[in-house]
Amino acid sequence: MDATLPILILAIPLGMFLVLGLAGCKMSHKLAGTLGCLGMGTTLVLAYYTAFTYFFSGSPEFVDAAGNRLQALIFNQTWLAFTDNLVIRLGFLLDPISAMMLVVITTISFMVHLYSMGYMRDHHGVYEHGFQRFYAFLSLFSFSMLGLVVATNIFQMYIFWELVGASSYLLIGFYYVKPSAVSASKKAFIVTRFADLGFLIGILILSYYTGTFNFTELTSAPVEGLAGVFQISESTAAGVKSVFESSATPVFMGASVLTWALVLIFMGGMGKSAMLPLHIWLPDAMEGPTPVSALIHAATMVVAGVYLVARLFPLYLMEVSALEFVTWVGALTALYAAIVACTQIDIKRVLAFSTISQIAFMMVSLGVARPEMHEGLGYMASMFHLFTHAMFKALLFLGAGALIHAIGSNDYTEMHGLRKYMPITHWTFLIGCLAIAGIIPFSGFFSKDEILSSCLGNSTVIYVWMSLVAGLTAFYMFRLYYLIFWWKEHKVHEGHHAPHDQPWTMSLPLIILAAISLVAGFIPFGKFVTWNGKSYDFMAHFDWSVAAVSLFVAVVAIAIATVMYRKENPLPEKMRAAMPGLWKWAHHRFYWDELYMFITHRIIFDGICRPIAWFDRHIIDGTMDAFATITNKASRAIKPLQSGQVQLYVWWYLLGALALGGITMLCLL
Amino acid sequence: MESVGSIILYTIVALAMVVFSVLAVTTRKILRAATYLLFTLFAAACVYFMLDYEFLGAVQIAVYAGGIVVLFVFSILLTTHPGRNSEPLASKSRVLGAVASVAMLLVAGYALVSRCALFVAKPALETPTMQQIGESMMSTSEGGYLLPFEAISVLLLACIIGGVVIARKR
Amino acid sequence: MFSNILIWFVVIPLLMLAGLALCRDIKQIRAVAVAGSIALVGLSVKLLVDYLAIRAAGNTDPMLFTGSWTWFAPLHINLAIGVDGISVAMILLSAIIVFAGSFASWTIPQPKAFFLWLILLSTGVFGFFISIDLFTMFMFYEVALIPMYLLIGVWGSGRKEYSAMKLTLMLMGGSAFLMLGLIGIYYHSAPAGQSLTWNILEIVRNNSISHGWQCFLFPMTFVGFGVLGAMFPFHTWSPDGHASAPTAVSMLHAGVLMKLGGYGCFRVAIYLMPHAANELAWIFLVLTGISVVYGAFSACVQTDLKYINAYSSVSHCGLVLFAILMLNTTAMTGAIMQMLSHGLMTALFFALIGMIYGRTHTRDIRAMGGLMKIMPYLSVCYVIAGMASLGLPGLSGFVAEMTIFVGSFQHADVFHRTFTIVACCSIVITAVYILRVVGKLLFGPVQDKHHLELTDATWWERLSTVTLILCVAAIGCFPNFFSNLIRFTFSPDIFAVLGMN
Amino acid sequence: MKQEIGLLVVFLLVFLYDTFMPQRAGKALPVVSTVLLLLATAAGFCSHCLGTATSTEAFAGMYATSPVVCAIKSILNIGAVIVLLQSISWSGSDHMAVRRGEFYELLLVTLFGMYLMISARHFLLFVIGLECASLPLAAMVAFDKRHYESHEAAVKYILTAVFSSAVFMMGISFVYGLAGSLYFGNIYAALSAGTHSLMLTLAVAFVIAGMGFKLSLVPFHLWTADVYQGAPTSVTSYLSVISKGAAAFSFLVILAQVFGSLYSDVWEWMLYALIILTITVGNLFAIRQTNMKRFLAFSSISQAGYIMLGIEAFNTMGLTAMMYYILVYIFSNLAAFGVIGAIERASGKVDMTDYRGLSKTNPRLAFSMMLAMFSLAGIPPFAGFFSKFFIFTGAINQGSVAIYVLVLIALINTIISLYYYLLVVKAMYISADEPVVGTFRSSISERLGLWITVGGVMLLGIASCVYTWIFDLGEISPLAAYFV
Amino acid sequence: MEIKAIMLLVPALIMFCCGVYGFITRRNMIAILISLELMLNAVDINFAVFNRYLWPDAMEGMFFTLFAIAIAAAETALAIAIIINLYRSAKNIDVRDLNKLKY
Repeated sequence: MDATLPILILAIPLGMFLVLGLAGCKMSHKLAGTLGCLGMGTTLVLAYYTAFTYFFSGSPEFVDAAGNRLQALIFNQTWLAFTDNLVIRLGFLLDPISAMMLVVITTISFMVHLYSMGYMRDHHGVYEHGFQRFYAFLSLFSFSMLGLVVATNIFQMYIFWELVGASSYLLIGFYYVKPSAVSASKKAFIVTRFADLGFLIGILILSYYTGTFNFTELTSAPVEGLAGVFQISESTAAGVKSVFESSATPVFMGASVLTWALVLIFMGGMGKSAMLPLHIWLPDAMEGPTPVSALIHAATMVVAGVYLVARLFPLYLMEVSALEFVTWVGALTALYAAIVACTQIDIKRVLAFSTISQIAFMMVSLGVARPEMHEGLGYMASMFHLFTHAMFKALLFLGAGALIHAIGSNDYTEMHGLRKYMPITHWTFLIGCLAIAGIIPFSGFFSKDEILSSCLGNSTVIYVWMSLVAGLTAFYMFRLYYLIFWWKEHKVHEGHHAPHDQPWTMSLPLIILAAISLVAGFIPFGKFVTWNGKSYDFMAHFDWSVAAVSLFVAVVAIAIATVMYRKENPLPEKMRAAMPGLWKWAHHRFYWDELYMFITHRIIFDGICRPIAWFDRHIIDGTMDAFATITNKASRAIKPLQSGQVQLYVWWYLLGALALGGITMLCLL
Repeated sequence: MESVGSIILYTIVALAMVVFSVLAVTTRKILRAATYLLFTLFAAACVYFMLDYEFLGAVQIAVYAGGIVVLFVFSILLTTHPGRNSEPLASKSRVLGAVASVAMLLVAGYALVSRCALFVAKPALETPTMQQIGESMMSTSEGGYLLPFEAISVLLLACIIGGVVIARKR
Repeated sequence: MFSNILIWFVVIPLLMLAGLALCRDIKQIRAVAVAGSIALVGLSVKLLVDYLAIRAAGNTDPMLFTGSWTWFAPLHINLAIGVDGISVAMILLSAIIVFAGSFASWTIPQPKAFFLWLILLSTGVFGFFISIDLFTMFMFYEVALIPMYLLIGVWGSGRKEYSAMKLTLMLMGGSAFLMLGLIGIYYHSAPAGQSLTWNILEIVRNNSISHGWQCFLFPMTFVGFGVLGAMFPFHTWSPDGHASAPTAVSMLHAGVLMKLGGYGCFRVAIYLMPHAANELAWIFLVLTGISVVYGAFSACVQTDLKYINAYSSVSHCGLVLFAILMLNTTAMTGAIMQMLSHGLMTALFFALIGMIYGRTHTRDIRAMGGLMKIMPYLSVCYVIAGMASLGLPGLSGFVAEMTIFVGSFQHADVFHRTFTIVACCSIVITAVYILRVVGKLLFGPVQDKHHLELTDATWWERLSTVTLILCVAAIGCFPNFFSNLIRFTFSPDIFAVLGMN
Repeated sequence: MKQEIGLLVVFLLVFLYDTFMPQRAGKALPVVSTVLLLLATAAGFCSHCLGTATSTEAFAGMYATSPVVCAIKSILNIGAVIVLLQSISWSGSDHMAVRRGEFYELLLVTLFGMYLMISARHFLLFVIGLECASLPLAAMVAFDKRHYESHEAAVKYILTAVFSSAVFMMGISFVYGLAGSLYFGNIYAALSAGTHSLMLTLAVAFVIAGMGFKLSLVPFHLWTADVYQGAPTSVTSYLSVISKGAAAFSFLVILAQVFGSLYSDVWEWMLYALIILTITVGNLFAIRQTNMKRFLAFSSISQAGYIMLGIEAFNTMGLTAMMYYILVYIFSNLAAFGVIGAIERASGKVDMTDYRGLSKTNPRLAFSMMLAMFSLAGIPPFAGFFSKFFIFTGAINQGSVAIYVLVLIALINTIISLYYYLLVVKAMYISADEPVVGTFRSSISERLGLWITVGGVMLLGIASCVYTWIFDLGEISPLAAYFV
Repeated sequence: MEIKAIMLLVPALIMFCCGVYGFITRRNMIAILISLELMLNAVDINFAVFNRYLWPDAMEGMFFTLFAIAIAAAETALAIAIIINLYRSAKNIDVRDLNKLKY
């Protein structure tokens, strides 16, 4: 495939960033917005074309004779050569997951660009301050995210990984005058940065032992023409494994070096994907403008961690313990986030915790995937859920954005009963909720069902656990839905307009996304995305019993929610009173933020930084100053020598001479 | 073996040297100190005579005893009010002085005593005649002192100039 | 002699000095400074092009443009010059920072004397980088140090007298050790019977410093240069010095002068005494490893902008020495990249801090806030500098740090790899303090209402910062160009010549 | 011999001029003496440069000269000319009218004494030279009759000087007792043949003490600061550079040509200790001084320690480095004293605190002072850097580990010295207070002196021919035969 | 019994030490000068003794003494001039009052 179009996919957003960033303040708001949308639209077309070409052209570049999908390096330019082998290249790797991600990213991004045209202005149509900057940052983010998914080597991924982190920082802190936004952006950056430290160290370890950064070399056979280029061959696996086993320190603290490397790399993923205990930044990140939350903190960037594990999946397969780690982190996070989501009153926070929970689903799915079970169904399920989740979660966020824009608050207690005022928002939001709850035939049902199937294939415990979480998901989503749109009549404050639906720029994305969420479940994902490139019919692994159970759980959960929240009633209060401890902990998100606050402020700042700064000023610098002080003291101490008394002068003179002679005499004796 | 007379003479001279120098530096009357110095200088002149350096002894008496001590006496009379003794010495300075001089005595004394070559008697020697001395003084060969002689004349001239310029009232 | 392009790097500043002496008003002074610094930038670009052309033609000499003119024949002191990729990179860096610094001190009081000392300082810097004779190198080194005293003392702020004195004395203290080391090297520069030499290339060729002497002279020279490279625990001049120095001086000092330390550590200590370097590296690795983390932690709780940046410099420069001590191609290349990167971005930082200070008259971050609204241009530049500092890809900090980390982690010894991981931790801490400043200083509500009346950057300030940002971005976007330029010096052949693995 | 004779001729001419010319012409005396001495210097220098100077001995070995000796004398002459140049304004003032001639006569005699010290190869001649070089100086110290300090300084100087010469002669008497001769050559022969007795050690110690007095080595230095402070500035500058330079060289001559064989046993370690003490104590005292003359006194003490490194090295390189150091030191110190003298004459201020803001009122003087300070501190590209570097190089050429330690100590001390030299710079350039000394115009002679010294400070190092010239002389020096 | 060299040297040394003692303890400057004379004289005796006892062949020690006496005379004359000069200005020749220049 010609490299021009793929390069353009990256270059257009980058160019747009530079143009809007450098010249943005000189152009009108409208022009900037239009330019941004046009740019993203073009990128969207190109990305669709590329993905289409990859999946459907059947070119030998992409599909081998047996119908297996291949990894294709569209281009791979050396960027920085550390050594002969360790080279950072900037390239464009096309394979099922990157093609899929191209579609997801550009779709959501375009929707958000479009949506923001309406969102980022007030009711009088006045554009917000920094509108151009907003589009510049959106373009930067799109560029970085696209670069991340098409990375040909782990270092390229790291580079773009950092860039998405930075653009996320800039966007969260978009309202930089608000202290909460500033601190949220700082928190997001630092937490992910800490996770990236693990990622970096993981990369270092991996590259030290394998001598390469390239995904193709890390995850596939070096010789083409084997059963599948994408498939990890026995020989490579043995080769990579032998590297680790023959190395001088194969084991560190009870785990093999490879396990450590993989766990550390996964740590990067945990940061970006907000897995427990590194999840704390994501709820705060909702301080950013809502379209940003939709794009970055729901649909795309936060799944980077999932994508990372999927990208290195063959390596993870070599160390099952690492995969189990992934599974349990995911499972815990899923439950935790679901419980917390049940108690939040800020609608964006609820959605944020729901996002965490859903991403945890994807993680679990990857963790339980094994090639021997349903041909690695979990991998496919995870990617499938990633896809569907991106769509319906973006939908939900954009819907929430519409609500917030209309009401001017994030708090659902300000909303209630909006269904009459904002019908489009209501219906699309409902579709989103149904999708996430896993109601047939919405997309979420299919992807979640695949995940549960693969869980069941791995371990019953996980399966039950995740089913429970799925039920909780349905519950809290409908709790949210009812509290926003039902509960009681909306009270229009005096002097305010009644809330109403938003202009087309905001409604259109909602409708499109709702449509996608409605039908995406029927995409035969197994044909396109599998862990080893071999297509299979996804209905082959569709387990109707699992589906039935999950459907049942979802319906029950929705029913409970309906009973509790459809109309104003004291039941929620009673529930809260029944379990005060749990509610309090969940409401305070199990005090993670306080714990981190304690660690950073009390331990790191007060316990390390300040003592070090004190040590530096008083001990180290004090020592240096002490040299001067001692010199001065010595100078003062010998002052009496120069007494002005000529008799003492000669006394010293004579004694000096005698000492000089006497001591030398003694030495010579 | 020396004659008894020379031994007696030696004893007197040595004693005089020691006693008068001690007195010179310990007496509280400055004029007496000058007098004791005079005696010490005489004793030194005696030593030169004992060593058969008569010319040296003569110079010692003429220059030192005759010139310098007179200079001292005049300057003492110029700078002190008659009859005023110097104040008693502070014990601290006495200790310092004692330490320095005893240290000097011990170190240098030990250095001298440890040198066996110094325990020799006087070899026989003819007293250098004035002619010898005069010839050496004006000679430029080995053992000749023309150059120092000329040099010291410059020094003395300079000291005269210096003395004059300093002592001049303005 | 003047046909050698390198000589002009010293001649041009001298001509500038002469020109300055004739100047009557500030316009002429500015004209001289700008013309001279443009000439230096042009010359260094030409040098770079020529250098690459010669290398491309297949010349593999360790040094190019070499020349040697006898100076003190009895002591075998020559004016020996020559450059390799590292020197070229450093010269380029210096020229750019001098250029930016000239614009940053556009409205300095007493401009004549100021530029006089500033140019004298740059004479020393350029002379140092072109010298391959230990004596002339040392001479230029000290020439570069002493103007600092007056520049800080006269044009500085705060506790300037104390800081200037401390800085000068500590750096001179380092050079005391250095001088002893250099003289020691001289006396072991050739096998018995041959004439001694100060020339680095000849010393390497003679390879006659015995192991014992290496172990004595290596610490001397390394510590000597290390003081200037802000090695723990000899870094304390840096916070005070930088805090008191005027803008252009901070820029030049942190941007170029501190690089003299790292450069010297390699060029003299390691290059001439590889065996001792191999053997004793661990001691200094521990120290520099501490520097890296320690500086970053200290920076976290400072409230003075310049102190923050000074401690950050301690951390970043610690990384330079750290990487140099790894003694492998990649890490050492990374060290030089880090020198370039840190030079540019820290100069940018100091320039911006100076500009902000010039407006708000405070450097206490608690007293400022929301500057982004008031002076967006400067604030954006500050964010960019911060991003470069915390290692955002696309800016110079990232490539340098990554080269260092990857290179250091290639070391076969577990000890070295462990320390690499320790050093890696600094990237998180760096993020903490950079974002802390950015958050407090630029974002948030405006703290002081008087600040609302302040203006944004003037054209010369824009020129100065844009130059630096462009360079930072150039390194960040096209690292391989710089990496290749540098790498040649550290090629395995040369390690083999030095007898290192 | 030519140089001595030339000097004596100048002395006589000045003497005659002073004695027989009318009072009015006395005003011209300073210029006349300066020019005469300059001519003598030029003549002596040329006679050397034209190649006529060879290593010769006269008076049966009592007096010796060689190219190196001629060179050091020329160096001292140059210094003396500069001192005279700088003193023209001072001695032209009215209160000096009655003793203007004497000042020049005495100065020339002391210079003659130094020549004798340098050229003497016999202890008697040496002692006469030594006294010649120090006694008239006592009179010169007392020249400023208007100030009590001048008298006090003179008394202190003469008393300690006589005490010191008594100790020195005591040492010589011991040497004589051991070696049986006062000719250097004979003593050297006797000492290299014989065993080392304790008496000899003590003798060496006394000789070193005597010379240490002239050089102001610690602990024989205590007179220095008081005398420098009390003496008229011109005399102080003369004392601090010329007298010290001559003493250093003749010290090396004695140590090499008399005690050369005792180097490693006896005096290497004595000097080792003295150098450390001298540099350190000198520096420690200098830190706290505010009187510029007193300050420079302590600075000169520590500089003497560095000069001694050249002797401690005991090799040709040390010798040449020492001579070069002396030359550079003369220029740097005289530049400083030139400024001090000019300011003192114009305003009567000699305190460092009075120098505050000098850069604003008298930028050129301040600049000269700063260069002088930089040179003394050893900052490139000024001459002091080169001289310091070479003296360290020369010292390390000796090769032992101990010498590395010594040089390291000396180097660490340079930091302290840098500190106090920078204090002066700080006072002039940095202190923000109102200037104390108003703007004034210094006289032509002072300016000329400053131009010469500052020029020297800037060029003596960079122009490598100076050092090369000295080195070439050092190579053929008769002293080289005595080095280990 | 013979008069050995040491028997003269030791009294001379004692004389020297007395001079030292006097220099350090006396307050009158003239007295200090007197002490100095003692010291110089002791040195002179030393030279003469060494010459006569150990190296009688040449007269170097004797000549040294001769010149030393002259030097001592010059020194004394100059010193007295300076002291009197001081006396004129300060009306005091107590050496401990010479303390304006110190530290």
